[in-house]
Amino acid sequence: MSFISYLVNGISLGSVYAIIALGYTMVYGIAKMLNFAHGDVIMAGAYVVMVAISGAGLPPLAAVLVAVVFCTILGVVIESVAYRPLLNAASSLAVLITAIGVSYLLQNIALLIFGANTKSFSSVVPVPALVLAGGRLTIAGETIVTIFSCIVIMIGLSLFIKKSKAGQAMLAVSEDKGAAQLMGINVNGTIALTFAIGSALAAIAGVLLCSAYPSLNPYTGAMPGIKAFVAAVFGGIGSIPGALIGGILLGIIEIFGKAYISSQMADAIVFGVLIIVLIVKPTGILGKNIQEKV
Amino acid sequence: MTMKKMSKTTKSNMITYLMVIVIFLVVEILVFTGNVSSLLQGLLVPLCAYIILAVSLNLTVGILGELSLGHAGFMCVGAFTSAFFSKCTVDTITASGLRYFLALLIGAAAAGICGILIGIPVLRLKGDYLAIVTLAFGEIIKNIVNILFIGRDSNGFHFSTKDSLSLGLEDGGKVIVNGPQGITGTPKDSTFFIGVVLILVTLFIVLNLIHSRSGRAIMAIRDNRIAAESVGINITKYKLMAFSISASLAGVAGVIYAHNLATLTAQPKNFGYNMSIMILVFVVLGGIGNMRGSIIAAIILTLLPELLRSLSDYRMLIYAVVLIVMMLFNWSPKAIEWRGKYSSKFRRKNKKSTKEAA
Amino acid sequence: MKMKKAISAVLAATMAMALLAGCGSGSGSDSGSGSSGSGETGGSQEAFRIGAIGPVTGGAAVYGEAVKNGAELAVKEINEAGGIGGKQIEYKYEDDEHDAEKAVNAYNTLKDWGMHALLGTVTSAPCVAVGEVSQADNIFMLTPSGTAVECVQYDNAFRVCFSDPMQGLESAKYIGENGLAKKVAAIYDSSDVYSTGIYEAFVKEAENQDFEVVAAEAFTAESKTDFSVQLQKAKDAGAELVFLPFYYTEASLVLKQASGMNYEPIFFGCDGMDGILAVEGFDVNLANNLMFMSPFTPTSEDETIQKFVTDYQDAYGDTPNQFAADAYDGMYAIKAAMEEAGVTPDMSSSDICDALKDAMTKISIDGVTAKGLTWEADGEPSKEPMVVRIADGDYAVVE
Amino acid sequence: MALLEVNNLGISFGGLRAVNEFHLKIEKGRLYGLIGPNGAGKTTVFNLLTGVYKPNEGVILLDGNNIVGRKTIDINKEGIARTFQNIRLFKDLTVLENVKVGLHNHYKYSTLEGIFRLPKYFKVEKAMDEKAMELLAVFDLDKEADTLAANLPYGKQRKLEITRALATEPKLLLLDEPAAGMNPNETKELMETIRFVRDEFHMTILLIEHDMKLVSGICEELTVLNFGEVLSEGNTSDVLNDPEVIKAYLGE
Repeated sequence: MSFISYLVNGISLGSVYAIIALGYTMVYGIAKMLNFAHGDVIMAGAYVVMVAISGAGLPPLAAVLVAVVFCTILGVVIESVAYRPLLNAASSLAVLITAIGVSYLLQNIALLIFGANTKSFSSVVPVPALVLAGGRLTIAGETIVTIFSCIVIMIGLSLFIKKSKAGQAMLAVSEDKGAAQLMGINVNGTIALTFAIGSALAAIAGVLLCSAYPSLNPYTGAMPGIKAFVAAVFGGIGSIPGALIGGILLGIIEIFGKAYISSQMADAIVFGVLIIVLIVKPTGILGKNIQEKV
Repeated sequence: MTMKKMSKTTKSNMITYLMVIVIFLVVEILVFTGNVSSLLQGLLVPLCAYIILAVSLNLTVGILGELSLGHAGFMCVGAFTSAFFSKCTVDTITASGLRYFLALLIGAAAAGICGILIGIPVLRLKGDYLAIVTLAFGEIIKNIVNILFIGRDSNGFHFSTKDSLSLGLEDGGKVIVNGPQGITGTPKDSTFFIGVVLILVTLFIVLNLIHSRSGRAIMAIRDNRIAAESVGINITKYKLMAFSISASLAGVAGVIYAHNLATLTAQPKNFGYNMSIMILVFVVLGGIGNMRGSIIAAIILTLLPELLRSLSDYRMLIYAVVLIVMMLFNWSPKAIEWRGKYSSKFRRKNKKSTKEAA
Repeated sequence: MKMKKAISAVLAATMAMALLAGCGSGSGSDSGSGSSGSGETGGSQEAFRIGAIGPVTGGAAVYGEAVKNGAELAVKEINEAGGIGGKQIEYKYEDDEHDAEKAVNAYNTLKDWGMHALLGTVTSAPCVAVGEVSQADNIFMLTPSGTAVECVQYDNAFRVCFSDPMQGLESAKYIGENGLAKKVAAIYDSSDVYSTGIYEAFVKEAENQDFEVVAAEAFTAESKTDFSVQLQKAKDAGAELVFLPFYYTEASLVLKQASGMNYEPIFFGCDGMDGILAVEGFDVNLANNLMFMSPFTPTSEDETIQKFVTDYQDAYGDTPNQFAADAYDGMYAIKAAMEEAGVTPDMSSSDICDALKDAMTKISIDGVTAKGLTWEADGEPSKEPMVVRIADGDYAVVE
Repeated sequence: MALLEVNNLGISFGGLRAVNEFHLKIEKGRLYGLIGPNGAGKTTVFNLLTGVYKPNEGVILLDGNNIVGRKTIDINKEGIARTFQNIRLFKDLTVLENVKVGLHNHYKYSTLEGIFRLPKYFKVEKAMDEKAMELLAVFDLDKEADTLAANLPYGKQRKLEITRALATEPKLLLLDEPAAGMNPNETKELMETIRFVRDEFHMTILLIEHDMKLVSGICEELTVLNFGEVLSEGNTSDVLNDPEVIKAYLGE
């Protein structure tokens, strides 16, 4: 019984990683940059929801909508002010470092506005917990909603990229920026759109993260952000289904590692498995193997 | 032609050495005349460690061309092994200079060996995948150090990964490495002078390596791996060489760091990915592959938050803004173009004076 | 090449500015420190300079913030009541980001400022590092909340809070003597000094008590959102009581997750648990069944405490937690000791330190964390731990 | 004995047969051409010869030694050097340094000798500089020795790549479309250079080229590759007059 319970908990934790990883992988796939500030956009989204509910008295769904709008704007602003000038910089590391700067900036703005105190985030998920096996197994409503949203978002994104014109443009930009430009695709616009979508996803991820683990402070986004980054790489960064698989596997490994090997070594186990996977399959589980053309 | 070339790189290297020495002398004079605050004096030794970290990471990032996010992990290895050694031998080796020298060798060797062990599997990965694996290794090292308990009594050393009780020490036994509490009471052997000497040694190793046969091979791999292979360069050997030298120099920085503070703990702040990223910031801001730039960037970015202390609540905010602005200024193609225009105008105006100066 | 040069030039200019600024602040300070390095203060000062250090940015900022405010409140009151022996207090708080190295930087900043005595640091590892340098400088330090044993290893250092082993020991004793449970599980943060310190002492004392530790599970700073495994193991082992020696930030998540899995043991925490009810938006019903050892409860009917709580709320909008209370008492202890020793601001901080070392063992204060609080020469406070139980969403002292 | 003898060489990518039953025999000192329509598998043959790809079957004998399965760097040490279709220089190194990387396996001192600047470092570096400058002078690149490779004009980049390959002291030099992107004058100059290299360094050269003027001008023997298989081989004039070859080039 406890095995199944661990499995459920692993999936539940993993689904949160997965939904964050979706945003990571999306931005990476198109803009080819590791957006280290993604976790902090999540934190910002969660604060907006909290303020909208407890401050402005909005109903939860409206609050989530406000957060999505806010984060979308935030994402686009960050992209145009901090990242776009470095799009063609001599080294791709420049934009990585700038993203770190943005991450610090968001954390410290939140620290100034909301203070260091951890706030408890009241769940906005109205779905009740699923109780199975006579009460011995409970699946939280948040888990159900998170997994459901993950799958919906994943399918939605895949369809968007496959079917829509903007999605095709994204694909083109991700393959070859220069060629896309020659084809008359607005590269800057496409990248901005990618950030907008990625940040909107971050807002949703923030809400779900804080609903599942109801504690919010200016640093809430940092560690899940890194873990989700790991999950995205794990699944094959750039691959949308990969983010889902990577996230959930990471969650399960973390929980099983804690349960069956050592709770002290949980981090070492998670990262150890990551290393082994990457050594065996250097581009992650669903990553495309690209042979360099000679 | 060749001779001129030689002297050009030699000249550039000399400027770098000279810069370090001049900064050292200026600071020493200021300290001697009592013009340096205790804050700044306290910062001198950590600053040396950060400079060494930045220069050594630049070897991996700028010369080898691989992104590493686990540099703090090697620093951690160097710090803990050397602090362990010093703590154990503080009573037996009383000459602090000798003890420190041995600690340096041990820290550098341990970190270097770790670099080789980690490098063998990971250096076949590329780009961001390599970055994430180095990040993972850094975190693993930190995690392991946090659950490591080592004690010593008359029966010798005891190890545990659970807690200090399970070491089963007899009365009078001493816990040396105490899990998350780390190592307390490492002798405070690091001084600014030693730090500067070690910076010079680091520069000596890195700069001479770059301008040697092996360094050329490393840079050839960076510029074009396939072409390097086609002219018979052993990719694995030189990648590993650069990576492990970089790691062992990070270990040296760890030794300096560990012997400057009374407590050595492996927190996310000092040995986690945060620190690795911090060092990377030095490297990128100072110019990838530019050792002098790394030194200057490390100095500025270490001093900046401390000098902003008077702004209290706003200081980290301002630090973040300054970081973003400096990055945009230094790296954005538009900013570079603008600067180019401006500086050429400036140069034309001062043509005469520049000539005289030259 | 041109670009690199330009970058170097820009950087060099910034550096030059930075260095100048650094030197300027050094020479501008009226403390005359620097070359002597002993932190001697100038001759004609009218006020005592008391510094404090703790994190106000970074993950541990919440504790530093509380100490900052608690001490500030005390300073305000003392100054309004005429200061220390007629001299006002100047108070300055520096951030250490919960990092040993930054803490030493903060300490040096305060030393440059001409600090007479230090209230700090807030967290353990930085406290040990600062203890080392303050001992070398012979500057008096009183940590409000540095619980590690080594925090007060030198004779110039004292603390307001209980030490880690003391808390672990008292907790185990209390659980055993009151027969709260036969099977006990412990969850602790294996990457944290405070948590591990208490946990170890707890397990050691448990051997002497009439209960069994059936599960001991750890978590780390990198994975402190999900506690389902640790709770599941405790549940599977049949633990009737779960010992939680860590801070309320994580504890609130533990309680939420335990309720999610219908596990309702007694939860028993330490002083870090205090403040859990003040977490904004926290469902207080989750905390029924929570007990913890704390020197301080904001709901106590004691007059001093009530006044402190009201004033604190008026000034900062939050309910004070034990960090604020420790800092508040700490500031009063420094005042009492200074008055006992009869020091004056024109004395050097080293002389003040020598006088205070002695005076600390002679004073007794009625503070918000204890009545008749006294100190031993080893730096430890002597006070009775109090056990608080949360019932109906409020704190209640268990007699 | 032929310097290079290849028999029954084949490789598939996925289901696609890229090279099939390829064979080749080059005598020492010859100037040999490998031609064929785009996508015929010429570069794949080069990649098989240099160990970038491992063949599914076949034998490659260099001076009688089978080099199939050896690593690229070992094959280089055995004596095969190459240039690339899309130029692959060490962009951020100078022209001189590019050639010195080519000299890597022939002028040795240890890393420690390099770091500590022991006498051997100075001695070997000096010899390397002299040798590299000598090579550069052959290709008229000595004046640009201190230029970054990335800043060279296109034609000189091609030449530098050849110089670098020669610096590894190969027995067999593979040139992958050396005249690509060159104007007629540059091509003419290149032809002279290639011939000069063969005569001066007693080099055996195998080259891939589309420029028929160059091929007919300098190659003594040819192999024509079409859809991964040998279509025709032999003396240049014979091959170029082969109706099969003309058909393959001009289409039906």
